[in-house]
This record gives sequence, structure tokens and C-alpha cells, in this order.
Amino acid sequence: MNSMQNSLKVEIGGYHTGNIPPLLHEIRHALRNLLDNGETTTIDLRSLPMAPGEQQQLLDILGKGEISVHLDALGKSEITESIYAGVWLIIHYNNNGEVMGKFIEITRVPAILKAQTADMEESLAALQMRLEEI
Amino acid sequence: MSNNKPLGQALREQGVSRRGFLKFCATTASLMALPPSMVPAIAKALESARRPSVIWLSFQECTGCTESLTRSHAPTLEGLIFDNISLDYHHTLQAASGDAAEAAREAAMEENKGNYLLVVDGSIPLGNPGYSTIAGISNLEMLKEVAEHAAAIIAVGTCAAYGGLPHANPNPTGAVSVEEIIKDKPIVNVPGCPPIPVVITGVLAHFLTFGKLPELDHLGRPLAFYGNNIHDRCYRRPFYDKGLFANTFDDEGARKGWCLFKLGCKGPVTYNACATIKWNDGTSFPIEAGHGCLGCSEPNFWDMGGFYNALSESTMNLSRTAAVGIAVGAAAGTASGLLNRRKKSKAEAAHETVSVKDLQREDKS
Amino acid sequence: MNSAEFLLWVRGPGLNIALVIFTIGMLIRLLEIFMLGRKQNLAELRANGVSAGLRTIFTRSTPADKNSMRRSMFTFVAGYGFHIGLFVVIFLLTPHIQLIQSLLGFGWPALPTPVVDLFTVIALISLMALLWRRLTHPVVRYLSTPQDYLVWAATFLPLLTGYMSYHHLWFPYSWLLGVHILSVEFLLILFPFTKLTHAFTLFISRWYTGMMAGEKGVAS
Amino acid sequence: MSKATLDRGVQILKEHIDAPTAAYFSSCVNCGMCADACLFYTETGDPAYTPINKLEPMRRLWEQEYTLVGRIKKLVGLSKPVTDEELGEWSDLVYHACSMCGRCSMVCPVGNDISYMIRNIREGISAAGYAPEGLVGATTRAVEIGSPMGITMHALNTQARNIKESSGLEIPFDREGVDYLVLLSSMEVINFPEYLEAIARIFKQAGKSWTISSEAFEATNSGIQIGASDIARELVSRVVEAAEKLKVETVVSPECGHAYTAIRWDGPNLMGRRFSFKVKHIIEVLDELREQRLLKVEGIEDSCMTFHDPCQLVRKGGVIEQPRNLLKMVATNFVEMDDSGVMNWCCGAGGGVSAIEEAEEIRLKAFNRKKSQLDKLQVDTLVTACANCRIQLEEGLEVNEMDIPVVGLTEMLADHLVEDK
Repeated sequence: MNSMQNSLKVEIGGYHTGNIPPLLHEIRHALRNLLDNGETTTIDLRSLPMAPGEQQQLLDILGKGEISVHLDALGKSEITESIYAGVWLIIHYNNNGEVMGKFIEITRVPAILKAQTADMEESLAALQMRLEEI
Repeated sequence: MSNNKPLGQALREQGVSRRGFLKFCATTASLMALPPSMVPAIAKALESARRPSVIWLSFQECTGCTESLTRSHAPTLEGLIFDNISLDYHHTLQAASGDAAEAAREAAMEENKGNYLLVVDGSIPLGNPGYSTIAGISNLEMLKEVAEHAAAIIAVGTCAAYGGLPHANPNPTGAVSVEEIIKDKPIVNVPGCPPIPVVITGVLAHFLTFGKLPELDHLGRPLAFYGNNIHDRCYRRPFYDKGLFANTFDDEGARKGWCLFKLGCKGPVTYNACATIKWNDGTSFPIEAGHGCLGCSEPNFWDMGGFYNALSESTMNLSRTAAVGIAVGAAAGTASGLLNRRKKSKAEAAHETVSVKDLQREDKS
Repeated sequence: MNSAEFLLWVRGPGLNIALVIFTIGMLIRLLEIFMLGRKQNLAELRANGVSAGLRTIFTRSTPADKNSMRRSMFTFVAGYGFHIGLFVVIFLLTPHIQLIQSLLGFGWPALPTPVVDLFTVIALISLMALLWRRLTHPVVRYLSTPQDYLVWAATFLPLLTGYMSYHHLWFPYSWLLGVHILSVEFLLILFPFTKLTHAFTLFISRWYTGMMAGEKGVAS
Repeated sequence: MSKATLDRGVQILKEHIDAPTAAYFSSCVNCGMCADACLFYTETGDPAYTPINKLEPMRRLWEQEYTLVGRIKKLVGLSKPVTDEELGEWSDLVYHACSMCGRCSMVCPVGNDISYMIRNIREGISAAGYAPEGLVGATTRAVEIGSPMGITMHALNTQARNIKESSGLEIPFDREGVDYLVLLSSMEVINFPEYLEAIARIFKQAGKSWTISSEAFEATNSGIQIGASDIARELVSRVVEAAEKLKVETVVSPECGHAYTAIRWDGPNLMGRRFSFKVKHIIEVLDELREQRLLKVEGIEDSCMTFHDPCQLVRKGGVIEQPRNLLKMVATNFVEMDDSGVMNWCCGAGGGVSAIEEAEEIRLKAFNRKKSQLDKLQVDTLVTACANCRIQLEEGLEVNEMDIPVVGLTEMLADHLVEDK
């Protein structure tokens, strides 16, 4: 795989759809909205056309912040706060490690990180059972 | 088949956590090209969704569509969807064969009468029923039979949706699309040669989630995936607008990734999600690989006047037409001109000198 | 007929039918004009009319003088807007050049599409202004025949449908593109049988007028 | 017995439709710009007077007879045939409301020479018997008496005698081999007898030999105005024969617009042969004399003057700079009118309009264009070089109570001639 990539000379510079600046603006507005009204925003990166290399450019701009979380439910998920507090990058993988979805979420804590009521109820029951066993 | 619990319950029983379910909903929304804000509604719908029975019929086709589907990231979320639909008949994929396979089909039809989903790939030959049969049953007959009690039909691939390659001029088998035969059922076309895998599963997911077909465009395609044309979403579009084109596949323009319009790219008339969803797990799509779009999700793409001729060129030889026009026009023009000259000389020959006496009418003076 | 079949028809048979009618019709018109002939001028000439004729072919594209321009300002502004716009759209848009190239075997560089788009808008606005004038100005209204309105519509439609196609307005693009091409075919078919012929014959008219005036020593 | 019928008119129109006409009709887009250039429209606001509209019967005839489409249209009844009534109706547009000034031909954006076609449609309308009475009368007199105003040699002889008595100048008749054969217009003979004397004085000073032919002194050509080439040819041939008989070098057209066009430009084409002599307008001759320093003037007019360009001289004849060169010899305060030169506005009476009684009203309305030009200038004197213009200008000025004298350029120069010692 690597040897093939090395033998092919592919120029990828110079492409741009021009989608990055408006996307960053959208993120900025969303952050403002979060601060003012407490509303969260999710952006689906798959719905935007990107030129080769452009998405990486975006991720580079967002960078890696203080928090990085790994989730394991129906495959892995990576949840990373960008260098901008409140701006999160969420990547869902399937069991084969293939990307299933890429989102930018502007929120205090991504919803998926919070313990879910149904799960907690189930856990409560399980804990109860465990206690009874003891 | 009797295992028909609501999806939420089924998933929980499989040990999928609520987090996992939410992740599933988020990626399903993305799959259906729905905005993330729809996730709660999707979660609610999926919670109570029941797995439908699906019958998949393959007619005049190359199995490319099925290949595409199976090349999607199974066993994955799509796989999960297939876990949650009951694929009761698919002669390429199912283990059963021969009479047993047909029996499974008939059983599924009987059990889910009026509720099952029919998926078709491949076109149907009308020329001679013998051109394509399954278990001795002609495609036409089988389609009519299965369609009769189907809740809805999904025509997967351009052959099923619009006739596709078998339909290409001169269409030796008399191939037609599903919608040309079945007129009284909701049909959704998922064209492409093949369609993007997640688009196939996305439509299935939509049916699974909401129990109905998505919103369609004028060609029966789900707007969520076919709402934009390739040209408008293409990352090379700025080059088109600037007038920068590749003129050959190995010139400077081609190397610099300029617009492929002049090399026959059919992007401007092609509606598909290639430019956004891309292929091979979002890796690339034909234009990104340096080749123009063939327009495979459009009817008659095979006859669009040559894959390498620009869209604005005629599909016929204009120069020859013009030459014929010039020859005929020159002859006809000369003939008409000669007639005019004769008429004029006649008028001149008939000329009688005008004298002052001729300047006033008899009746006036 | 679906949009693809329609598009296929207009790009193939439709365009060929239109082109053949156009070439035959225009050649008949031009030969009919030239073959009527003209008497030789026997008067002693002040100057050779040839250079004057050639000169007038170009100068008539500009106003005769300032006052004439002022008097016909509306027609000049709208006329220029329309004609320049139309010229740019027809001859400097990539897909059009590509079509011409497939017909003639050679092409030329195009303008960026947003620029062509702007000229389309200019042409459309100018055409609407000219229609308004045709409907309201006493002289133009008096002169106008049904053919004038027909030709107006036949010229307006390709511009409008082209604009709508480019911007994907209101209808599916494939239908729009098909209708756009069909409207051009309609224009081509009407061309030899209406005043649209002026696009060719005006050069003949200017030539004769310029030459005849030039022989008398008048710059026409 | 008159042979005038619709058929005859149509047949003659068919003869006159040529390649330029076909190109012109093919090119017209009904833009209406010719109306803005026509004083009969601008001064009346009547859209029927739009120049191109004056050709409608001929346009239809061309279409029906000389185009494939038109023939089909006629066959299926989509195109009405030209009728008698129509030609009668169009007579008013073509004769009363057109002075064939040719301004429309200058502005037409597709380059149509509309006045060229007016000249031709008049052929058909006159052959169909719909020429206005006044013009028919003038033409008849021109052919039968030798002058549209009925002037005979007798009147001219009397005038020559008067000149001889008052100034001692000999008016030479029928001399062979002279430099100039001088033609006169009836109008000059009647209204501006000073012209003849002026000519005599100028040529005498310049040392040029000249003569008047007793067989063809009339320069005007009603055949041209009415649009009857056969008659125009008859009238021109008289001059040509006289010029050839007297073996003159140059025929001099008087201060008259259409007379110049008739002999200089249409003459050879009517006769079907090139002339052995030259044809010049008196203004061209005078300007040549000026160049050769044979025109010696003294004294300067300091009143404010302007020059009215006769259409047939500028637009139709190419005589543009000459009158200005001459004027500047004797005038210091010369100002140009708006649109002067090739774009000058017609006086309103050219092309035979002055001979049509019924056209008096519209002719005086058309003068308003000239009036507004003059109002803007506020000149003391108006100079021109066409007797027909001059009469119209005088009449128009009088009707509008404007006190501006109108002067013929030749006479004005003659008034400034250096007296022979």
C-alpha cells in the first residue's frame, strides 16, 4: 500500500472548494449561540463537498485541545475537543475501524458522553442484582 | 420472520447500549443525508420501528449493484440495518437455491402480504420473455407477481430505474425499467452504475425509520441524495467558472486538476451524491481520480453522445449536417435567385416608357 | 419522454434539423439578395466606394453623431446592452464555444462564467426594456407586427432558459438545459424567415449604403 | 390616354427592386430610430411618418415577389397584395411627408438607405397614377414648356436684357467651346434674378468663358422628384445634348439641390452612359476659383451668419467644405448650426414637397425644426446655396415672424467682388 502511494505522484495542492471559511464562520456563530442561548449545534461533515486534502486542512485548523475521549459502543468513537473550547470533533467508527460519520459539535459536553437514562436504569437494576447476589 | 420486535427493543436485547443506539441514530441520519438536528426524531422513530420483510429481485443486471452493496462496510451499521430487515429473498446472496429459494419468496410474500418491500436491480426485457428468466419464470411475470402485494418498490441501479445499459441503443432485448411496468405502487429509483452503497442503505434506512419512502425528484430519486448535481458540488467547479479546462487527459490542465467539461464530463446534468459522499468509504470519486463523470445516475447515460464529447456538443455530426445544408441551400438559393431574375427581366421587358400623360389616372383627370 | 430522452433529442436530431433549416434558409435569403443585382454607377465618382463601404460596415455600429445618439438614447443603450450581452453569451461561454468547435473545428478562449452571467443579465434586462418600449413608444408600437413580438420571444427565451439552467431555477436542470437547447433551435429555425436575418444582412446593407455614399464623397 | 394603373405601378416597382433594396428590407428590425432622424416625424409626432413605414407597400411587394417565404405567404393568404387604395394612401406619406433629405439613411443602425428606396417607391406610385397633382403639373410643364414653372426662353431673354441695361454685362447664349454651360432653376429666374447677374460678374472677373443654352437652360428635374425615370431621362438628355452640342467642359448646376443630384449623380445612370463633360455645382466651381485665386473679394460682413446645408449638397452630393471656405472669405462672424454638415436638418420643402399645394401645412410644420435651430443661434443672416431651400426658409421665417434675411451664397460673394478697374 505504502509503496504504491510513493510511486504515484499526485498533485493535490491548489484545490479548494472554498468551503472552509464559511464553515469556520458557522462554527463561530454556533459558539456565540451556545454562549448566549445555551443552544448546541451539530455539523455533519459528510454533507459538505471537500476537495482532496481540504478536510485535513480543517482538522489542522481546529487542532487538538485538552480533552480526548474514546468511546466503545457499536465500534469505536473518538471525541476530541478542539483547541477552541466547546468545539468538538466526533468521529464514529464501525467494528472494522471504518469511518461511519464525522461531526463537529458545538456544545459544553457532547450528548453522547453523558450517561443515558436507559443505560443508567439498566445499570441500577444490574447493580441491585449484584448486591442481592452478595 | 416471526421475530418482529420493535428495533429499540431488539437492539437492547442484543446488548447495544443507549449510547450505541444514539451513535447508530447519528450515523443513520448522516446516512440518510438528514441534518443532525433530526437525530432525536430518528431515535424516536427507530425505537418503535419494526423490521420489514424485503424481497430482492435481480433481472437483466450485472450484479454490480449487489456487489456495491456488499462492498459497503459489512458487517457494520449497514449490516446492522440488514440485521433489522428481513432479507427473505435475494438469489445471489441467499443460501437456499432452486425450489427452496422460490418457496422462501412465496412464503415471505404470503406472510407479509401488502407490507413487504420489493427491491429490484436489473431491467426487464419485453422483447422476448425468454431473454431473462428465474426458475423458468420470466422477469416480467415475476415482477408483476411480486409487485402486486408489495408495500413499495426500490429500483436499485440505473437498469432497474431507467433501463440502463440493456436499454442502450439499439436495446436488443426491449429492456425497460420497473416504473414502466408497475404503475400502481410507490417506486423509488436509486440509480447509479452502481449506486453509492450508502445511498442504497440510506434509502432502506429511511424506509426502516419512517416506514415510508423519502421525498423524490422528478425522476423518482430521493432528493436527499440526488438533489444536487455533481457539477455544482464538484471541487473542480471553480476551474469551470474561471475557464480553466483540461483539453486532454495528459496536458497541464489535467495534471493541475482543472475542469473536465471539455473532456466530456457529464457532471452538469448528473444528479448524484458522488461529490459529497464519495466512494470507497469517502476516499474519492471519478472526477477526483481525473476522469469526467459519465452521468451514470441519469436515464440514457449510455447514449449521451459519447463519454468523451462535451455535453454541449451535438450527439450527431453537426459538420456533416451543415455541409448538407450548405449544398442544398446554395442550390435552392440559386434557383430562387434565378427565378427572381427572370421575373425582374420580364418586368423590365414589359416596360413601356412613362410619359407625362401617364402620370394621372383617367378617372381622376 | 423523460428529461434525458428529451435532452438527447434536442442535442441530436433537433439540433441537426434546426441547423439544416437555418443554413438552407439563410443561403436562400442571401442568394436571393445578391442575385437581384444592382446597376453599375456610371456617374463620375469622387472616391472609390469600396473603402467607404467597408468603413460603414463598422461605423454604423456607433451613433451617427452626438445629437442623434441623444435623440435615440433609449434605443442605443438598450440596443447595445442587448447586442453586446448576446454576443458575449453566444460566443464567449465555454459550452457554446465547445459546440461551435465541434461544428467548425476550431475554437477560442472563453470568458469566466460569472462574467458571462453578468452579460446575460444585461441582455435580459435590455430585452425587457426594448419590449416595454415596443409596447409603449408610439413609433415602435406603430411599426410593430406580430413577427416583432415573436422574434422578441424567440430571442428572449434562450437567454432566459440559459440563465435559469445556469442557476438551476425552478425546474430540474436537465429539463431546463433541454428547453434551452430547444429554444435555440426554435430561434435558428425562425432565423431565415424573420427579421432575425438582419444579423447577416446588415453587413450587406451597410456595405451598399456606405459604398453608394462614398462614391459621392459622403462618409455615411 | 393615360396608361396609369396599379399593375403598371407594381410592374415598375418590380423593375426597381434590386440587391440593396432586398438587403435593406431584410435588415430592418423596426427599431424606429429613423423616426428620430425625420423632421416630418419629429415636428408632427405622427408615427405614420416614420421613414421606413413610407415603404411598406414596396416591402410587401419585395417579400411577395422576390423571396421564397413571401411567395409562400402570399400563396396561403398570409400576406395581402398591394392595392390601388394603398398606393393612393401611401402617396401622401411618400410625397407630402418626405423631402428625400436622406437623414434617416444616415442614422439607420443596420445601414439601410431609406431615401434611396423612397426614390424608387415614387417610381411605382407615380406610374400607378398617384403622384400629387402639383408635381404632375410641374412635371408636365417641365416636359412640355421646358420649365416646371412654365418659364420660357422669352422670360430669360428679357432678364438678360435687363441685366445688360443695368450693369452692361453680356449674358452669353449658345456659345460653343466655353468653359462652363450654366444652368438655371426656374425659381432663380423668377425669384432671384440676382443670381444670373452674380454669375456673370464672377465669371467675368475670373476670366472664364461661359454660356447658357437656349435649348436647355433649366436645371431642375421634376422627373427625379416625382420619381419617373423615363421623364427624368428626357429632361436630363436635353442638358446633355446641349452640353455636347456646345462642346463645353463643365456643366454648372445652379444653387439648387435636386438639380445637382439629377445631373451630377443620376444623369449618367439615366442616360446609361458616362458623360464627356464634368458636372459641378456652382458652389464647387466657385470654390475652385477661390483655390485658383480667381475669386477676388473685398469687404467683410461682420453680422452673425450661419449656413443652411442643402441636403442634396451635403448628404447626397458630398459638397460640404466648399460653402464654408467661400463664406469665410467674406464673413468673420460665421457660426455653425447644430447638426450642420452631413447631418443637417432639411428645410422641409425638398424632394418636390414645395410643389405640392396640399403639403403646405406639413411643410410649414416641418420648418419648425429649422426654426428651433435658428432660435438657438440668433443670427443676423442665413446663407444657403439652394433656391428651393431659400424660398422655404423665407416663407417659414415670415410665417414665424422672424426677421432674418436669407441670402444665396453666390450672390453674397458677387456683392463682395473686387470691382474691375
